[in-house]
Amino acid sequence: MDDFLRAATVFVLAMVALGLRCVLRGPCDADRMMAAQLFGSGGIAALLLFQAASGLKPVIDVALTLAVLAAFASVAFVKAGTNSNDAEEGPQQ
Amino acid sequence: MTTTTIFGFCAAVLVGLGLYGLIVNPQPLRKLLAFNLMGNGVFLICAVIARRGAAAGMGGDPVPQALLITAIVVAFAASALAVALMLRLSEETGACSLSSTRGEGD
Amino acid sequence: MSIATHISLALLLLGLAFWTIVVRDTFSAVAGFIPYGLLLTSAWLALAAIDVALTEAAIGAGLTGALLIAAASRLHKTEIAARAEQRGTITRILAAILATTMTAAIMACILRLPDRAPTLAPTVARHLAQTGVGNPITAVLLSFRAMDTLLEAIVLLVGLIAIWSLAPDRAWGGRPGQAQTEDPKGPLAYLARVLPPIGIVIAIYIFWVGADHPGGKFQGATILAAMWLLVMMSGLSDAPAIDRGWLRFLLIVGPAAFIAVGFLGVVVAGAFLSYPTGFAKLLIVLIEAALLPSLAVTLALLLAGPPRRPGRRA
Amino acid sequence: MTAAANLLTITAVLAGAFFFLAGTVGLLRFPDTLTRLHALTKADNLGLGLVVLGLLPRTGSVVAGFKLILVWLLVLLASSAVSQLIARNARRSPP
Repeated sequence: MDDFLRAATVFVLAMVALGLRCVLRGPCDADRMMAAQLFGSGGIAALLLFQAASGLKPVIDVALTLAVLAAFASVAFVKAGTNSNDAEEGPQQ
Repeated sequence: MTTTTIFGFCAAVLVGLGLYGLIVNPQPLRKLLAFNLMGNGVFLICAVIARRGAAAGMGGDPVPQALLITAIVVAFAASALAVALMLRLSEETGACSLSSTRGEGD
Repeated sequence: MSIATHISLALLLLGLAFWTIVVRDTFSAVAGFIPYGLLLTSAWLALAAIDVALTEAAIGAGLTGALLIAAASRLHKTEIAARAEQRGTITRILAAILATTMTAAIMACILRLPDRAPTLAPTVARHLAQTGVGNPITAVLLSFRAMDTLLEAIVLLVGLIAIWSLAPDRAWGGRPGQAQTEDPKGPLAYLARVLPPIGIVIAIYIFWVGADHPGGKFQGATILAAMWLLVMMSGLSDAPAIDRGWLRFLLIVGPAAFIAVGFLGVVVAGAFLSYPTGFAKLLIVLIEAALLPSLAVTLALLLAGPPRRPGRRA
Repeated sequence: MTAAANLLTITAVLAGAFFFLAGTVGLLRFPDTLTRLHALTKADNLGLGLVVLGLLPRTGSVVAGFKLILVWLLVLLASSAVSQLIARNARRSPP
């Protein structure tokens, strides 16, 4: 059973890596930001599978922390983008 | 091939990559990324040493692990300061560059 | 099989690190740095450093990613000019040789580490009972090496003062960042209303279990800081002006309580930061509880940057 | 009972892995940003949900199971809000 879970971990990691390769190359910055999203779901899944295989209880807390902060970097990206656009349209001072 | 050797080698390559990036990339933000990679390499070596010191029912030596927590937080503060300096520089000169001729020219 | 997981993890980590170094576009490099932080979290787990993994999950994957992404977006315009300064081939080759030598030297050192690794774990285990806490990392951070943690809290504060000192004169005492205008019914405002209550509960939980299980003030404070920043970014509540009294109070309450307990140790137990017998756990919890809001506010303001607009509306 | 739990774990984790595969195929094959975003957020979150479902019988305590479900709900919340924001950003500034 543990071997099955470890195999699943490696498989999910491989899928995430493949997706990552594609997303990071992506034509625009929005594509690249998807890398953080991809890891938000795929990375956490790999972490949970890894935890189930190795039996470390507090790993769930790590996953919880990652899940709470999953949106944070992307929100910073969107805000930085809109703010610099605003600045170009008209100075605020 | 044990786990500690794998991550020890991984850390060595991280330090090398960081050093290369620090020298080759001209933009300060890229240098900051490279410096963070180097720092992470050093942290990883510290964690490898902690892991090798597993004893008394603990997964690793707690002293280097506690130092790592401190180190990660301080590295974040240093990065924040570096970013603030870069943004201020670009506000002031319209460019963000370490080369002196450029800053004076603009 | 476990080794295979670790090797694939290390390879993916190195692949992302390589990407952040060699790719031309700065934004792509930073976008690669966020998943890199998440993978590093797994690396700490593989090395059985769960407390470190929690810190990395909160700081490396959360705050640092947001910091760098925002910087990359705002420095986008200056990037084209900087590209002209690309280093020549000879520099690149020399740098590659230097980096390879460095890597080889470290690898050799890793292979030659002594077989009986030196460790302080038994010493920590022997003295753990005296501190009253069950998590050895917390015991090291707040009892055995409390001086380091005190200095760290002060370093963070000094870092914040350094960032504030970059403010232009007219903005001194004002609010950091730009005024946020966001649709109060949009998805971001929704997220900023739903997530922080849950996040605050999780942050306090992580802080509380830190006495006996992996967790603690740094991780909890980082989550609190992120939640506050989320509310600021959504425009639901503006960033505070940095000359507010309550803000200054929150910033120093943690280090001040820490130093006060240190001097209490001089009087009661005969040395700076030594705890009187039987009161260790109480004092540790006291220091942690005072540090939590200080660290949260410091981390949030470190990310918010120097003040850029006047605080008080005339 | 253990056999049934193991069967659930294997089935659900395999199904979850399939959806991660589907999400990655979507990322590789779809032509533009918005469709890729769609593939990523839909399929991968379903995959994570199935993995969480599969791991539930192995958690051993109710609190741990509750935390697992909370992880999934938080990721759902984050990715639904963020995918909207990224999509708006992508429409405002085409490549």
